[in-house]
Amino acid sequence: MKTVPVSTTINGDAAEFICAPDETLLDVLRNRMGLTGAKEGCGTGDCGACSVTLDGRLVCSCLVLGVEAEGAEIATIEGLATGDGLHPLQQAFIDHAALQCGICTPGILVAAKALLDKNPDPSETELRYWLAGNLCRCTGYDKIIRAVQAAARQMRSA
Amino acid sequence: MAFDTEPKRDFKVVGRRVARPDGIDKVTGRALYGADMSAPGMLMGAILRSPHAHAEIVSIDVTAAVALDGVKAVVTGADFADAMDAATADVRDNCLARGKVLYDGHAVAAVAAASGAIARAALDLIKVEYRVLPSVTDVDLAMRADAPVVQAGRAVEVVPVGLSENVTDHCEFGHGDPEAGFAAADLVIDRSFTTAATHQGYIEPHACLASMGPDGKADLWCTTQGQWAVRTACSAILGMRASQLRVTASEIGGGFGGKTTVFIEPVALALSRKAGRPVKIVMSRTEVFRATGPTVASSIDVKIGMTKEGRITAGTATLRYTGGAFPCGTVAMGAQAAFAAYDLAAVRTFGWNALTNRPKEAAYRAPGAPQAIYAVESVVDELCQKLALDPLEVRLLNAAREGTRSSYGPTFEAIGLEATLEAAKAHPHYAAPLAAGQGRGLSCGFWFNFGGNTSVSLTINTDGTVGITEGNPDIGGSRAAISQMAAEELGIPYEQVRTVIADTSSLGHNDVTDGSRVTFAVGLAVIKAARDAIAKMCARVARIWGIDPEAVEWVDGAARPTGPNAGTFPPMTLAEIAALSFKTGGPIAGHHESNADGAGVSFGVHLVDVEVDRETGATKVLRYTVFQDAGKAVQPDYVEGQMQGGAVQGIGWALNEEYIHDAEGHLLNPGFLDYRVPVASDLPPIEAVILEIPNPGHPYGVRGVGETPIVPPLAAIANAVSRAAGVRLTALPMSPPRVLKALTAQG
Amino acid sequence: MVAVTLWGSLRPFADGQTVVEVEARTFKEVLDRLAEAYPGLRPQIERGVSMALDGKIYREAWFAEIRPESEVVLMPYMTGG
Amino acid sequence: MRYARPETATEAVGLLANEAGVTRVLAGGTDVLVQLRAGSVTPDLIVDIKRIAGLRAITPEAGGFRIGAAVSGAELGEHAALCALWPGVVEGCNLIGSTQVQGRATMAGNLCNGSPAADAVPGLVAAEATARIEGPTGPRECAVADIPTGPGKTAVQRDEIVTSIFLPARPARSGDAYLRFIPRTEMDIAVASAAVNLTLATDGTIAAARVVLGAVAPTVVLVTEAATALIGNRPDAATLATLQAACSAACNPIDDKRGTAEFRTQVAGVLAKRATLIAYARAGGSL
Repeated sequence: MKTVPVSTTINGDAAEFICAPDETLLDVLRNRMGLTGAKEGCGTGDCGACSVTLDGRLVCSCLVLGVEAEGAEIATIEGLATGDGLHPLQQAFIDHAALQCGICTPGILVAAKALLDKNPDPSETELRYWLAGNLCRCTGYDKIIRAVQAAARQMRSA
Repeated sequence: MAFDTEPKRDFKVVGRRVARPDGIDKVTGRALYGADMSAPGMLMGAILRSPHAHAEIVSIDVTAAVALDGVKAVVTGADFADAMDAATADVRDNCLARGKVLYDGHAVAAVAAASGAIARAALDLIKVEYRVLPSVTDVDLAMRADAPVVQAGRAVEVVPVGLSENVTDHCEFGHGDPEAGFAAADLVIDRSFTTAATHQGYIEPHACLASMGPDGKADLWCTTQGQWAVRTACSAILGMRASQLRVTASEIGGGFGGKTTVFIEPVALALSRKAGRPVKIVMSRTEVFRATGPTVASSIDVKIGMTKEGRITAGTATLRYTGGAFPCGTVAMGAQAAFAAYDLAAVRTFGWNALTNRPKEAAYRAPGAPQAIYAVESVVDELCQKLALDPLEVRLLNAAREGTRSSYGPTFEAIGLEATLEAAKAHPHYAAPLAAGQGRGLSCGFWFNFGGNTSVSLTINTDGTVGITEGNPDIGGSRAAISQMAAEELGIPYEQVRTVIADTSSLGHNDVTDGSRVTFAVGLAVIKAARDAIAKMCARVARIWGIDPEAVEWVDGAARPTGPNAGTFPPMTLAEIAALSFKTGGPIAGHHESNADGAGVSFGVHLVDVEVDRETGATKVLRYTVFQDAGKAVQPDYVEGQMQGGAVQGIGWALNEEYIHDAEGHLLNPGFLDYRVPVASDLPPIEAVILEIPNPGHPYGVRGVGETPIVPPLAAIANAVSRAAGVRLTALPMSPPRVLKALTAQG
Repeated sequence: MVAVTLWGSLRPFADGQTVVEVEARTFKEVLDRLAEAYPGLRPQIERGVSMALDGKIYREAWFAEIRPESEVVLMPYMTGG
Repeated sequence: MRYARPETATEAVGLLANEAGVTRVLAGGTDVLVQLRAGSVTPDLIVDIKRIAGLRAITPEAGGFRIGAAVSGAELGEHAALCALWPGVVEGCNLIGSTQVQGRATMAGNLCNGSPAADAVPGLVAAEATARIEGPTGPRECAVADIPTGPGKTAVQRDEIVTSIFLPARPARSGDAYLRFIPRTEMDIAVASAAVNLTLATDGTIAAARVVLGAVAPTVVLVTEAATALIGNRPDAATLATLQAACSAACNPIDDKRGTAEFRTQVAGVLAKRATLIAYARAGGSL
């Protein structure tokens, strides 16, 4: 299969890659760009572990072709912390024990950030529905919800 | 090692909600899981799987696949060793079939190629000729004399002759005279139940990277609950010496028992051996559902007698489990656990395992117990309903306690069931008002908890920090708890301890992360390793001070003189001793190796409120509270997390999760779309109430926590649905079509 | 002598008894004496048995010490998840 | 497989027409990429229509809205005027998949995928929406109701693409609603669904109605008997009972892993009844 060159921006930096036309953005990120923070839990958009934002829109990177990223801005978990400082969501996940095995954590953090960017004060119900596409099998979601709420409070008061 | 009763411990580090050491790696995407590793020259592996539930493999022709450009190796079951014990041979034959395929998705052959796409294309070129055989997936049908035989000659000697050859195991437990007990009852209820096979549903698919050189030395990176178990299985299956295989456990993205065995690891090693290059295999989600272990499916009969005052006079249960296409002993644990919560004069349980054309069972959180206890707790609840008794009072009246002869034989030591029930009774949840159409359910749960083989090494670094090397993959924050216990024992701050998880060449054997064993057994070993290091440090200080080692004691992270003849010396801190270690005899370390026992059984009680939509059969969980005796909670956040997570897995099992097969044995729902694990919006907050009844078998009183919480939700929700909707469902999951059908039949 | 309680399905291999008496001071001696006295139990012992000693479950501890008054219950070897 | 990103509809149609092999049109990709992954299709050509001018726009037209075929569910949900005019249509689209899927999935894609359980389609049919289809001979208009022809099959030819969907203006005192049944609260495919579109007379009785069921037959079902039951009445208990019975009678479902035929038949009527009450309230009616 003939590969295609793609120019894009990943976490604010210009990035170029080549990929096969049927290669997903998730595979490109993980296998070509060395960004293994996005995880493949299903490959069919059912688990959310591969969540990234594409031009500011939350998507499953397993449901995006790498070639579709031409000219787009992509943000992944690797870009969430700035310099030596964790994002408030990241800190809240540690402080509130919102992860056990941690495999779903990158996707949930990316998804939660997308929500708080749009709605700084979501209700618990809004939060639970927003995150319904991010499966977590360890926590029962409770501490995840508490952590996002705590981060949202902190971000509102900052 | 017994609980430290004197002096009464005032914990400084244990019990604190510390930050986990792997937290930053896991919130930044830096942590490396099974699929995140790569190697120079790496090939990608892919596995060909059976489209049939049961078939003889007449021939496998790999010629065309081998000839495809980019294909570097093709293997089949013939590439594995022949001689090994029966249990390992079953694991081997599950990794690549021999002679017959036994379930839809059973691996048949594998390819390593320059890319995943080439490997997958090569699979299409492998020609397998099958002779399709009749199949059976239902446990009751499989036990019938005329059922298709999945494997012949696999029954152990305790199985009576004359049954279907699918019946591989039988067990019986209990004491007393149940018939006399039933005769003394005011009401006897006899019900039959079924539970569907459910999958652990870890979000990380199985993944590994194997590299074997021409000298036969190999390295394997994989996501597993136990790297030594992987080494033992793989070295036997590959015919290697264990010393030649080093297994490194990646960070693990969930396991729940499902990663206590191997599926792809021997295949990757065989491919690497043949290709002479590293080979990576990553399962797809479909492969995870089709070919890795779900739990058993079951069919259970329970009969219980009760007096009108609520005393249980006798209980019996017959459990028929299927662990899939290979012999499985899980039913013995179900049969022992079924009535564990009760103090009974007469109890008898019978267990049967039957082979079916389903994937080989893998352990799933408290294996065997949820199904059995679901059936028993449903019947206890129905007795309470019919006799108009409070279900919590009835549990208290009949609760097993210290001195009770357990349903599985031994007499209980100090256990926390009564305290847990009392906590539930006193909690506002139990008295909260319910609206019309809502119901409250209750169930007890139980798990044995295990210890097991454990090796720990603890090094005192020259700067006064401490390194711990342990061998159990950390699924839920155990590195934090281990570091806390080391810091507690040594009397130093938590932040000065770093715990890492070793590969199989760096430490003695460690059993898999299972049986709720890690915080208990590794904790016990780390405490002993710390005491070993403390003894060595005290001996060094005694030499420095010129006094007897017995005249030096360890208090708050420092050696102090003690006793009448010790003299007066200022305390020497761990850091001071460490800094002098090269001058005083060399590096200081402590270690401990043992097969730990005394884990201490665990009980939990769950309360749940549900609302049933009478027009659609949908059940909504409104409120959920978990009460559990955790022993000493080392890091309470992660204890609560186990309780919450286990409860939600149980909720999924109760309401929606199931393996669905068609008449030919094909799995119809091998994906997260139709295998429906709970999502965030399905759930209310899960409140976790920890009770700390010290385990007499651990110096800090730690008890296993992780498995018990999956046990009660099945019956708790069934009981709540029964009270909300007025219909008693006896089949799991209680999916909306089943609930609506029951409501419609009720009229 | 130590009274060892067997689980029900082992009864046919121990002359119909669920409690058998053996001369033993350790778990290993219990297993050895049982296998000698009741050869039918040998396959199960080889597959693996645990022992509850005064209520505490030992999975593989050969040298666990047993006193004559100890409560000894044989259990199948068990694993968790 | 080749990937093409045409900039005009004509170019897209040309690419499709000139490809002898298997083609797939890519909008949000939430179905196409799943099919690729499963190996159920191996296209020779993928035509990405997202860069075609106008296809990502929601444009007011004749009192209604024209929605480009590449507009995502999330974009629909963020369009206040569209949500105010056709809340039931938008809620159907917004039920497709997760937040992540909403960031990509399109109404037109949901329609062209041909699933009997498509969440967007019952609302569109209830709304009498039309699709504009670009083909080798230029654009044509087609009622959305006429597009699904069976499971996985549509009236859109292999050298055609849907470029937009038109939601018409609606009279005063109108309201629509969509409900589906799924076992969980999110992330499932509809087991049964119902869309109801109502216009009320000034006295609060129902003057016009369309009732459409999903996931209970090879294609969505327009239940005229259910509409007849509503017209001239308020949604009182007796009227709703007639509607519910008419809906259940119109079902021709299958048993599958997601639900039994019996369950679908029963629940479709319940959903139609409940959706009617929501649509009625949205139209300003009160019981």
